[in-house]
Amino acid sequence: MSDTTAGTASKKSSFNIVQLLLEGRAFFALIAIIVIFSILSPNYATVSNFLIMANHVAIFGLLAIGMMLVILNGGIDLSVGSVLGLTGVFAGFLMQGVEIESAGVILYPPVWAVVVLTLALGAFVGFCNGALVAWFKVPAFVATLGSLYVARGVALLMTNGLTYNNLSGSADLGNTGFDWLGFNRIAGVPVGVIILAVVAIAAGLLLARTAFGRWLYSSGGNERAAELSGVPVKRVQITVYMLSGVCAAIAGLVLSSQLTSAGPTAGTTYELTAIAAVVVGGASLMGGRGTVRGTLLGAFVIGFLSDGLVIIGVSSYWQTVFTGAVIVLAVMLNSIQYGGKGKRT
Amino acid sequence: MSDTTAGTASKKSSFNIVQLLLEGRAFFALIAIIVIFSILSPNYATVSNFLIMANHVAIFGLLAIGMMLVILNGGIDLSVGSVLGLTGVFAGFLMQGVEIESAGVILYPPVWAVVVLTLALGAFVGFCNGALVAWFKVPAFVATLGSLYVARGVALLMTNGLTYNNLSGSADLGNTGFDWLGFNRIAGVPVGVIILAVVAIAAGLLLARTAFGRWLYSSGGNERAAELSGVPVKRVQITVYMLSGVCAAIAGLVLSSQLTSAGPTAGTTYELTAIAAVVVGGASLMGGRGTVRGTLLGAFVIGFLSDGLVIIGVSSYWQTVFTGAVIVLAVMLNSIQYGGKGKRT
Amino acid sequence: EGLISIIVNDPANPYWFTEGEVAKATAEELGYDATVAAHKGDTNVESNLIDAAITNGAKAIILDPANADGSVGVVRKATDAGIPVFLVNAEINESGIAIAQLVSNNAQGAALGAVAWQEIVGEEGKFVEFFGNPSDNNAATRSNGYNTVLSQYGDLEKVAQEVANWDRTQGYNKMQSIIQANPEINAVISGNDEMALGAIAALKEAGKLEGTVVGGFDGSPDAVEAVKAGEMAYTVLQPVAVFAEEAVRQADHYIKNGSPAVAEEKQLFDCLLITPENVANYTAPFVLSE
Amino acid sequence: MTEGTEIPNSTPDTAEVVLAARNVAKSFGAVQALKGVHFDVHRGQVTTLFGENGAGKSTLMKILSGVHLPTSGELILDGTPVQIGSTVEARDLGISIIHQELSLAPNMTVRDNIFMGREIMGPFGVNYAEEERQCRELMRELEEDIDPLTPVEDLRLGQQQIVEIARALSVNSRILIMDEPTSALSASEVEVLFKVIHDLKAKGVSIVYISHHLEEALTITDHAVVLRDGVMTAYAPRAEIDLEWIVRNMVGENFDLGSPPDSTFGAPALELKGLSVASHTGAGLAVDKLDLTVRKGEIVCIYGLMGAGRTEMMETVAGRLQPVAGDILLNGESVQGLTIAQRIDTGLVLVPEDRQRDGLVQTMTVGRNLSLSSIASFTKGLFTNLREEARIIEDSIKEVTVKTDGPGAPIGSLSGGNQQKVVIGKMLVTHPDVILLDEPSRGIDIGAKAEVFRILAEHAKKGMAVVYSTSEVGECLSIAHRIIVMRRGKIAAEFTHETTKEAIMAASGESLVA
Ligand SMILES: Nc1ncnc2c1ncn2[C@@H]1O[C@H](COP(=O)(O)OP(=O)(O)OP(=O)(O)O)[C@@H](O)[C@H]1O
Ligand SMILES: Nc1ncnc2c1ncn2[C@@H]1O[C@H](COP(=O)(O)OP(=O)(O)OP(=O)(O)O)[C@@H](O)[C@H]1O
Ligand SMILES: O[C@@H]1[C@H](O)[C@H](O)CO[C@H]1O
Ligand SMILES: [Mg+2]
Ligand SMILES: [Mg+2]
Repeated sequence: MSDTTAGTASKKSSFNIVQLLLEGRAFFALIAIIVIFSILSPNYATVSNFLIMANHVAIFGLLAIGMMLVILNGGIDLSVGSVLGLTGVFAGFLMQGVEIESAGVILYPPVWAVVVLTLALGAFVGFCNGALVAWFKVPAFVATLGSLYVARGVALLMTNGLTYNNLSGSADLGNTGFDWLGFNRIAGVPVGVIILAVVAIAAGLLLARTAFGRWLYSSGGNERAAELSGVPVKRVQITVYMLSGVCAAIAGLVLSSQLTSAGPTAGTTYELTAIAAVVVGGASLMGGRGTVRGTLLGAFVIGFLSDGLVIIGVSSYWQTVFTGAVIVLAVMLNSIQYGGKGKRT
Repeated sequence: MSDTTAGTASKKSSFNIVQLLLEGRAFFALIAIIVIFSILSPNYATVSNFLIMANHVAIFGLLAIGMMLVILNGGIDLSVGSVLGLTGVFAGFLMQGVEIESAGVILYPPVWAVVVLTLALGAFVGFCNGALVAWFKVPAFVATLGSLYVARGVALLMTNGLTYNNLSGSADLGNTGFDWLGFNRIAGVPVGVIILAVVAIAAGLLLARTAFGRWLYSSGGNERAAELSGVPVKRVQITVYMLSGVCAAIAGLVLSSQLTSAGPTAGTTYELTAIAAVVVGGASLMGGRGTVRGTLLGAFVIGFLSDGLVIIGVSSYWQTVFTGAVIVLAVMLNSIQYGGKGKRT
Repeated sequence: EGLISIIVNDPANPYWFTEGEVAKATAEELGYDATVAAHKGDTNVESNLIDAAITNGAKAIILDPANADGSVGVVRKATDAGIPVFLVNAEINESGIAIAQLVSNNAQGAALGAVAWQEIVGEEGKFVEFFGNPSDNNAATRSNGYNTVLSQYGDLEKVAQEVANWDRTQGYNKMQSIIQANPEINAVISGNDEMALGAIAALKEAGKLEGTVVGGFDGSPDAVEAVKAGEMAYTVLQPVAVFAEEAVRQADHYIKNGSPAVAEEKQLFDCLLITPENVANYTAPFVLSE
Repeated sequence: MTEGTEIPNSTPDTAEVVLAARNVAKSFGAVQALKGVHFDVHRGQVTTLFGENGAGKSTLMKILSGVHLPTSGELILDGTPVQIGSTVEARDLGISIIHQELSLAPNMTVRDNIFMGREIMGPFGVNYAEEERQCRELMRELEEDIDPLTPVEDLRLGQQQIVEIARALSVNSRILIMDEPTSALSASEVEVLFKVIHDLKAKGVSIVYISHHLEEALTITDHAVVLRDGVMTAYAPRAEIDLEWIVRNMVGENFDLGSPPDSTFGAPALELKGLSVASHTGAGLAVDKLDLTVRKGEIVCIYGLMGAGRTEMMETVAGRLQPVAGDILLNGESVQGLTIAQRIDTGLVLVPEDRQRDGLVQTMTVGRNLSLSSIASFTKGLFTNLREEARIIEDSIKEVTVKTDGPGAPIGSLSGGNQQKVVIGKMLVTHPDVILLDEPSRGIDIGAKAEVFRILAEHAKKGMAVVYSTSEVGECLSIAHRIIVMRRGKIAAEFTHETTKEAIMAASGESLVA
């Protein structure tokens, strides 16, 4: 017994260092990326570039946080890229004004209403995913693969393939301010980055401080046990897909605001990048393990890598190769850690 | 006891019908698709069109069979689309002749050698995937996501983004015959369809009649138990990814031969279609359950649906929507079945 | 009168969207049935679409080929099946198979754009070039055209060239990174409008749009708006509406007479320049009335 | 039905009934798990439920605790009929349950598992401090040294079971159902648990107890109920029953676990020479320079407390774990460097401890599980011979007497004992020289146990060397020729079958802890 106790004690004292080393894979990868690119280009390690890169990361980071919640719960959400596209054009559509045919008027909802409605749409798609998974027992991979296609198709149908270009609104119509999301800076920090930070903190609190967070971890770790313990696993499941949908919608809003245009093909294949970020950040695809911090790190690794490759002028083909290699490398270390643990369960 | 026995007896006698009804979801979906499109277009239900559609299905079917083997084993192979592209351009590259700089000669390998080398390349990529999964314990999703990027990047680098166009070879060089694969027909049946049939039969025999097949099912169903029962689980795992790579390479050969050209972006996102076919065909993404027959049915459902939509002239947006909806619907019924079974174990 | 199958690349790009819509409208006006399908750059999908057209017994196929090399096979397949193929917008690297290839004069358009661009930028400057999807010959043709003109000015320095695959988001992200690497940039020349619009968004965000010259290519409605707003210096209009219509009319002629309306297979349609001066004449998507 | 067993229609009432099941039936599709059962829970007493594997015990308990709804019949709580639709409703009614299968989230800490689904909320979200305090309290009560912040996956099986128990206790319910709570506990831990049960009884808590350790269970039973094939077959208060009564009512006849077969021992089949295995925590040795020789035809039983290192020893011999030192000889030849598969080929096999996790492929049929290890024997050239396989499977089903619908039945349709027979049968088909069985009797009923021992004894007579481990002293004194007691990775003592339970337990260190 005595050595067990010793083990526990030593575990406790070295907790933070171990923690850091474990998440360290992503962390060290990030440091390595920053160091290497700083050597290769004098323009990489500047505050302004970091802010720009962080702004790019924001899009993937938002998707990845939603994805991480789903993965924690033991699922996966392939539809996030499509939902990003769909919610983007939906916002664009609302900004153009909604014609009420019977009344013969065109309504221009104010920006706050556009934002709320767009988030609601994201939540709705998430709800459909969640319902398919929780109630109809469709495997998450398939349910969200279906939504990937359907949401993309609907986005294309809504716009007839075209891009909404005029998102600034106009002062007469009282719907200005949309471009603020992607364009403005608060104390020099792009709004996209701030939104990412807020969402990350909210997700972190959700996981760490609420009963819902516990439920999420427990139903991801052992769904049956959670259910028997009175965790409303189905409700948790549905909620988690809704949260992922909302995160994708936020990303959709930020991206279309950054581009001041909303096209129906935006976000194609972003789901893969989001998953990669989550996994590079140390989460397990089997569910139950993962942190917001790790996911953010993962998103930064991928984002800083791809921007760095552009800055030093590597050809786009090599960019593809490097991205793949870094994902595998980062996770390889990762798996060595969980590999041991996985055996037990 | 008596009613149990009765249950067994009736189970046995109705075995084939039950089997059919279970796989029936895909089967009925296929029938429904054929009936509906036959009503909508007089050109759909013709022998020549069926052969053409079957030839289209061949590409996805080949990928799906390899994918099914991996999924049976409890893994997933996201790299098949990229491997298709890579092996296609590799074959194209070999057909253009390989310049040996030091000797100052250009070698034109005969078509059989091109085929063998290309299959070897597919097997090699599969080996890398398998090694990452089996030895380095990288989750299959991540390992093959990495290969997805790397293989695509390499394909682009090999061709510098361009497409190899001249695959027919020339009689002087003794390397004619490549286009035979995709172009010719034997007794009126396109060679692609025949290759699919051969691969399907081989896979079926592999699963049903060889020790390897049994190992595959068992290590997919419970890896630890299989290992303790003397199944060489790591070897099985690596082999299965190699088989998937070979299937993708065959698909790459058939496709580039059909198109008489090989481009580095061929096969982009085909992995999702292949997975969809496998799942529509009744396999479980958790491993251990699935059949070649089901997978073929799944591939035919998806192929006949998309060709049907094109033939009746549905817009490409609606095609996207329908594809997603059919995948989810087919699997929904599917899950209801396994949902029940899953509970027991 | 029968069916004309129209196959375009990806209607999510307004350029191809217009191409498909104009062709369809023209075909219907001439009494044909018409379907518009999209291959999205995938030669396999393109091949399947051609098969469907053959199955449907189409009288003619209007095709925007997916790949200059990769589409040769499918064009041959349709031709062998007795269906005349009329290529629009992009070419294939083989002649004698399609009845006609109607494309914008990309070389002329590129030269037109580059000259206009140089006049605005002046004799010296640091610029970026955005390159389209490399599997589309137009990307290289335009890039060559630009470089032929611009290389005559030794003090115009190209500090970066990026592939952005005709895509706006990619243009945006890559432009942001390029600005970081080369803050002194004062001009952008782009292989198409979408990439240019992405670059403009990035420049706007960086507060650098003022004083940076951005040139586009296509004449898409969004780009024209940008020209109007003074954000884009000019765009080179590809007469896609013209040649899409013309392709259908030539197909109609061929169906009725069995011989090409125009003997020449490769037909180049000259591009026009859209600048703030003539932007008011832009009356419909991709149409500049004289 | 054995004559002489009267089927009580209503239970003779001696103590106040808190919760009663009346005519409760439950079917799962074609399977009728319960066929109209009456069952009473008495206030402040321990009601023990006995029955074979698959008799329906767990099903009845799941109905009482809101996991399943009965197909028909009713539940009466404090005299009024109730519907218990979910585990949460049951908890609200004061009923909690320790499930037979561990239901913990391995990724979470002990604390989080104990409060899973009923987190204590404070002003700033979950009140971890309070949860942790209560958790420590519970561990103190159970005399366990488990840190509340340890992830459950880092605990050994027995400790996980303690966490399950702690969780059920933490609810403070009036009715506590324990479905085989001790299957992974050591004797000392069982003793603590029984002390806790006594305290609970004193507080008026009513307890339902299920166990296949019949003797152990008898020590705390106030009322005994026997279930058989979904029907209640006997009921009696403690005073009127003994072990023999239980066994007779459970299986219809009396069983004993047999005695050592008189086989002649041959040459040494398995030899361990100075075998050392690192413990999974990385600190220290799980198996410490162990020497052991087992001869052909000999049956050796290995007894030890949980954590004594039996599992590690067996898994190392089978090739799953690598030793840090020492050698393993099979028929005089070292198996060092051979894979699991190669060891099976040369005649050395293991029946693992956890049949669900390590023994069975749940997606395959009974037949295919049985033939999994012996594919080579019916594979000629490239292809397997399905007819040959069918023959092997039929023979095996007969030999180990698996009760099944047939070789095509899903493995999950079998009762626990029959599943265990399949795992053993699978290994016997390979015709091993040495068979290791790690706790082959865990969770299976007395009938199945006797059956398993009979099979082993038969094979030993034909010259097979058998090594099995057990945590039940009673099982040491059945068929084993020799009993080895392991303690902290070493052999602490060796006995012939003529020893006593007390001697074995003393050697294991059990009496010291207790
Ligand atoms: N969810 C289920 N679906 C189908 N059959 C079930 C299910 N749960 C239990 N059964 C069946 O009901 C019967 C009774 O099972 P139960 O688990 O109650 O037995 P038990 O008495 O607890 O056995 P053990 O001693 O092995 O724990 C068995 O035949 C079992 O296979
Ligand atoms: N923390 C742990 N990490 C990995 N494996 C563990 C851990 N704790 C227990 N195990 C494994 O769980 C199983 C059961 O543990 P237990 O302590 O009962 O086994 P043991 O040490 O072999 O003792 P016994 O002599 O009772 O078999 C064994 O396979 C053991 O190796
Ligand atoms: O010519 C077209 C347009 O420039 C379009 O924007 C992209 O594809 C090219 O082929
Ligand atoms: Mg039970
Ligand atoms: Mg053990």
